[in-house]
Amino acid sequence: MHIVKRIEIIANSIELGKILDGLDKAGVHSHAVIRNVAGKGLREDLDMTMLDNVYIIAFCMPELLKTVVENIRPLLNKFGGACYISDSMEIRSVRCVASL
Amino acid sequence: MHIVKRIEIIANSIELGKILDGLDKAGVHSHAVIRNVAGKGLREDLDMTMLDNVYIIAFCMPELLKTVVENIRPLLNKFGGACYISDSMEIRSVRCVASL
Amino acid sequence: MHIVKRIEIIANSIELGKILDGLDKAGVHSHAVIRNVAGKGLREDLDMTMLDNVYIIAFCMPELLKTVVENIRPLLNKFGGACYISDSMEIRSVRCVASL
Amino acid sequence: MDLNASLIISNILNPPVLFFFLGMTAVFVRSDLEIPAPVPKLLSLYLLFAIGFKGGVELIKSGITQEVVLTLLAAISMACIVPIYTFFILKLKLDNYDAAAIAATYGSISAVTFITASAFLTELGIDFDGYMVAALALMESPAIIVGLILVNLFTTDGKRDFSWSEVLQEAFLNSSVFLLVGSLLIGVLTGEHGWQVMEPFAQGMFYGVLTFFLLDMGLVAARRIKDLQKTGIFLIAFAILIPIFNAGIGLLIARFIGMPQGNALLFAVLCASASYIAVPAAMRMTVPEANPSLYVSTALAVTFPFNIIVGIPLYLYGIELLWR
Amino acid sequence: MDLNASLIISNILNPPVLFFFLGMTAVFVRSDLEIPAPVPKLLSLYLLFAIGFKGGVELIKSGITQEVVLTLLAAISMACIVPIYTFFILKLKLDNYDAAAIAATYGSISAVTFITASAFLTELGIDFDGYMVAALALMESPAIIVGLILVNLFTTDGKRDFSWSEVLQEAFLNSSVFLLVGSLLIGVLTGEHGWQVMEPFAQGMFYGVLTFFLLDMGLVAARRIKDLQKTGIFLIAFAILIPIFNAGIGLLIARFIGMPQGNALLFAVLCASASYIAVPAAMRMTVPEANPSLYVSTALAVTFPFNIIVGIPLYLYGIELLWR
Amino acid sequence: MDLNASLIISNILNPPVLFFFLGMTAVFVRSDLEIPAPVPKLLSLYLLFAIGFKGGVELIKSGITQEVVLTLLAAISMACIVPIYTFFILKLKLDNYDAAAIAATYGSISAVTFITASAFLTELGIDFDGYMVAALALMESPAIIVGLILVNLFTTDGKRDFSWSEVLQEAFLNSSVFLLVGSLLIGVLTGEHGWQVMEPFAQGMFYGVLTFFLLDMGLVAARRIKDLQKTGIFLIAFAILIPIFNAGIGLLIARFIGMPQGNALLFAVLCASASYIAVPAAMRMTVPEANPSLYVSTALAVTFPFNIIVGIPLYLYGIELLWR
Ligand SMILES: Nc1ncnc2c1ncn2[C@@H]1O[C@H](COP(=O)(O)O)[C@@H](O)[C@H]1O
Ligand SMILES: Nc1ncnc2c1ncn2[C@@H]1O[C@H](COP(=O)(O)O)[C@@H](O)[C@H]1O
Ligand SMILES: Nc1ncnc2c1ncn2[C@@H]1O[C@H](COP(=O)(O)O)[C@@H](O)[C@H]1O
Ligand code: NA
Ligand code: NA
Ligand code: NA
Repeated sequence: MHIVKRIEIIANSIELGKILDGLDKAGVHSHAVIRNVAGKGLREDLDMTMLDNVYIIAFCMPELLKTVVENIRPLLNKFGGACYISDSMEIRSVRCVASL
Repeated sequence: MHIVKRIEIIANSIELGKILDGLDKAGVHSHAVIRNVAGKGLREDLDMTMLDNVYIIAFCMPELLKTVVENIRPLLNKFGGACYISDSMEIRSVRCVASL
Repeated sequence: MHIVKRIEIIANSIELGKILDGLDKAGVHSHAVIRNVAGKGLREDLDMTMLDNVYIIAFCMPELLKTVVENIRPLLNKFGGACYISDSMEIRSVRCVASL
Repeated sequence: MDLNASLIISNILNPPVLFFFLGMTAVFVRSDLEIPAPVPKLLSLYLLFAIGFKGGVELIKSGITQEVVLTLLAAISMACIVPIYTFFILKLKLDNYDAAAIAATYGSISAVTFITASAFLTELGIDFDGYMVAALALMESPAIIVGLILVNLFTTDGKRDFSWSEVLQEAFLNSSVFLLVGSLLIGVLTGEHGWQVMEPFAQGMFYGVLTFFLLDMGLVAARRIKDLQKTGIFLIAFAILIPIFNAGIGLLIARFIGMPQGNALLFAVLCASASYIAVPAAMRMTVPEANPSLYVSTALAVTFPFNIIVGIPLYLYGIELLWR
Repeated sequence: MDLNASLIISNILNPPVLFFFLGMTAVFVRSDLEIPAPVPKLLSLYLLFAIGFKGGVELIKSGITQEVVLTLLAAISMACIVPIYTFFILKLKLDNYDAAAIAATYGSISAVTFITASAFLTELGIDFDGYMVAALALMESPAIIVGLILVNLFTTDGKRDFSWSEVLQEAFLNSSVFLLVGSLLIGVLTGEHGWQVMEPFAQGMFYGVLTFFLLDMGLVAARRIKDLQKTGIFLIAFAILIPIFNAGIGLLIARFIGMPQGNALLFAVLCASASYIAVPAAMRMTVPEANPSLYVSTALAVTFPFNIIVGIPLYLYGIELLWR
Repeated sequence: MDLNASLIISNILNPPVLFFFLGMTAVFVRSDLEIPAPVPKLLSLYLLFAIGFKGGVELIKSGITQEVVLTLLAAISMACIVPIYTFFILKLKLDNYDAAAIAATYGSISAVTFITASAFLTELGIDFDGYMVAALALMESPAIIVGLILVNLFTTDGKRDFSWSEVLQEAFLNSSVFLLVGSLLIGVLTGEHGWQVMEPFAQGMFYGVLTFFLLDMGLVAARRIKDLQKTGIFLIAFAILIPIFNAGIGLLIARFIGMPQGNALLFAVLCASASYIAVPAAMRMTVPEANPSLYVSTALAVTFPFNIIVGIPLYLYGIELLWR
């Protein structure tokens, strides 16, 4: 077990590609994406039946955080969207069928 | 960056409207909703193929928390459902296309 | 309100049944499952249009954590997948229609 | 009984029923087959739309005759009476809360059972009238109200002050009833003309969608079967015998008011079937003391398969005896 | 006006329009009816595919005549001119940002309105040509560009240095335009032969899918109606009058270049309709100063229902007067 | 070769193949077109159901003749032999784990390629038999077992003690095989009678659903293409040449046992195609040492498009030469 940061991003699905590129460039190569997320933000929103949000979760090393934020923040300014950071712990697992 | 509370609610989709109203009245105007969530709770559950759960995430100022809990708790008593609170940090973003 | 641990597991949907069994055996009887999660992990992945990931969330008593990790870790080794632990607080709710 | 067996076999050898078995088999052999959410919801919306719309088109063709009025009255009566006598049967073994919730479940109906029966009739070439869909719609909600009245009469916990307006809303405006009635009305308004353009969609797809939906129902029902261990033998017997009993009463009423055979079968199926969606949702809200696993599992894992596989042909056999 | 009223009624008594009402009603009576995501997206992909493919097949049959070229030129012209004069009308009451964004919205088109109009024509037995789909595709994007040029001309905030390549990408390669144009081209390439194998899917399902989609649009539009309080009476009047005005101009042009009646109706509907998907997405990106609730709510909760219910038959009535 | 080129063109000008291109194009021009999950899964369930059910109906019509038995034996043999010789070819450049996993992938089949070939035959008016679906089902799983045996024979890491029961479960009860075989059996049980009611759904929609599914496959395959940089030229050449080689052997066997031309094409396509769903899932579980990006990318981004676009008409050309 060791400490990681959880990055949660909620954004319009049109931005998805760019956000994932941004994470990748910042050194965060793993992520999970949940689609078809409905939502309501600070700004009056487009209709979410048509243009749905995505919820992106990525766990990363704490030291990558600064670069991530620098890469993601300008993207969120465009269509709106929100980014949150919290603490978590990773259960390291080494793939090994034999141990099953 | 500043500190916010993450509110996570898992509840039956029939309750969704009332929960969002409850959040709104407590001053939490932004949220994200993931639908089609399967689950199993403490109580024996209805079949989730038919009556699916929703997973609601809302990040809010710490000072709103008390009102939120007061508004949400009675709703969860009805159909069942669960509510969890944790700490998080918000990456403030001001929308501004020019900075792209 | 009392303290619980949030367990987040992202794994291939083929593993879902076994992971839920593992949680159950460790004493975690409640969970929520989000399907159709796309993702990219450390390993080169199968195409996620075909074999999608699931995102499992379970909140449990801190004392159950050790057993959970022992039960889940070997499963994740098989198809890949990730498990993260963080802190949260539960809003206890006792079901009671009369109080509505 | 010979005829009966051949009816059962001809029912079982229908694609929808066989795919229901296939779904159950998938669970038993632990295949990873599944119909991903929200597809089952979409299929059920389609089925409600198709059956409602077609019913409306046919209702406007036949008009509102005395026969129609009598049938609908019979439907409402059964929806109110079934939960009452079922409640007293159940009280023999269960507490008031569980008895009332299960009684409401069996007083209401299962639209999918109705739809499967109508597909069975279509295949056998037996006619039935569009207004039976109106009967279906009318029988879904009353049992919820009756169930609640029973709880209020037979329990004395005073503080049960839920809002009736909310309950009525859930009972009469839940999405199934709303879509069914709405489609029926639109069918009435657009008539034959509207039917022509919708036919390839509302009729051509119908059988196939039903087949896929029953595949999913097979998966769902089979997953519920392990819950039956907890329900006990009394409830399992109840879940098989009460549909036969209710169908029998339904058939006698149908014979009495002179329904044609096709309508009589659908009416019997409505009486025999139990709700596993609308009523459980309402009961969970209003009678939280009752144990959902009792009413959902019996309705879904026993009564539904029983009706689909044995019940429908059995009731048709009953009709052949009674209408002779 | 007699004919007009009867046209409106025959339009309203169509299943798609009635299901649109049913969707709105569901929201007003607070039923929990909903079409689960991502089904509406799937339905809209299907509709774009079906209309594009059929248009392509018919385009290759008719060939590219002078009539076709004239129609497409008229389409592009209207897509460029409408946002300009609309902008100046809107500037009377709104700031430059909001005016430009709304102008772009009304300069573009709503594919669903077009599709509903084409279903209406099919039902009345009035012919229209496949190349009208090409007009639809051509009219979606130019207004975005015109809107941005207007913002750049009339505001002086210097730092608006967004990337034009990204804007053009959003305008011409968004999924609606891409699928529509792609299906059209494939229709052209495969012609009658491809149509035969696709017909049961692309034609048979069409009406039914449109009906389901409009049910969802009814739900969506009704949820938007409460936003109208914030938009004010000026914008609501605008959202009803400008479509009539635009349709009128469209009809005059259509008459002038000698379009057949069916095509003229579709052209008028294209001029009258407003975009609530592609343009809002582009505007939110490029003119973030504008308030999305203004342009989305008027287009979706006023103009769209107005066109679907009153507009389409009204414009057809106009054609009957003008083409006499 | 003239005929061959015209066959390729007539194949390419089919809507399904063109929509496959459209999907690839969408990725290359960076359009945001996508088929939202879980729609592709639903489409593939439908295709498996439709092909299985139709195959069963036709199997019961033709009966189990010597021809059927010979064909199925040929199918099983090829499914066992292909991975063996493919393994030794691959060992020239790759380690034992990767070689075995890729060999298993190419020993198994791609149902979508088969379905596309059957649509191509239908369009050309060339008959084929329903029992070819049984061959499809039989060829999916053996390669998984053969691949594992190869790993066990050629690697000596002792501790590979995975559970065979789980492997067999994955191999023979995964959802594709289960639904295909189940639908086939139900087709056999319900026969012509069941077919009549299902036809508008199982046949009428077939071509359209295939088209939509191939649109999605185009999106998926194109996204995989960038992975090919890592696979290297050896594997890319392998992914094109081995299908041709396997199809050639398949055709010789087909000629030898006297299959009719339609069946021979389907058999060749089964031999030539590679699995990108079932086998990769099983290999990832049992041979985790192998690199999934090698076997998924070659099968999905090279062999699948090659077969869909060039392979199918090429093998048909081969048949025209051999069957002369
Ligand atoms: N505080 C929040 N909590 C949860 N979701 C949020 C929050 N703020 C924004 N979102 C989500 O992010 C999307 C875009 O937000 P916005 O940019 O504020 O319009 C919204 O539709 C919400 O789904
Ligand atoms: N401890 C938990 N962890 C994750 N999800 C939960 C938990 N408790 C309840 N849920 C979710 O909330 C729904 C309703 O819970 P319940 O009221 O306990 O029946 C369940 O179906 C679960 O999806
Ligand atoms: N650090 C991470 N953050 C978010 N999701 C992850 C992370 N690592 C793995 N995943 C998810 O877990 C799945 C399997 O991961 P892996 O075993 O690394 O291939 C991936 O497809 C991702 O969706
Ligand atoms: Na009943
Ligand atoms: Na317009
Ligand atoms: Na093969």
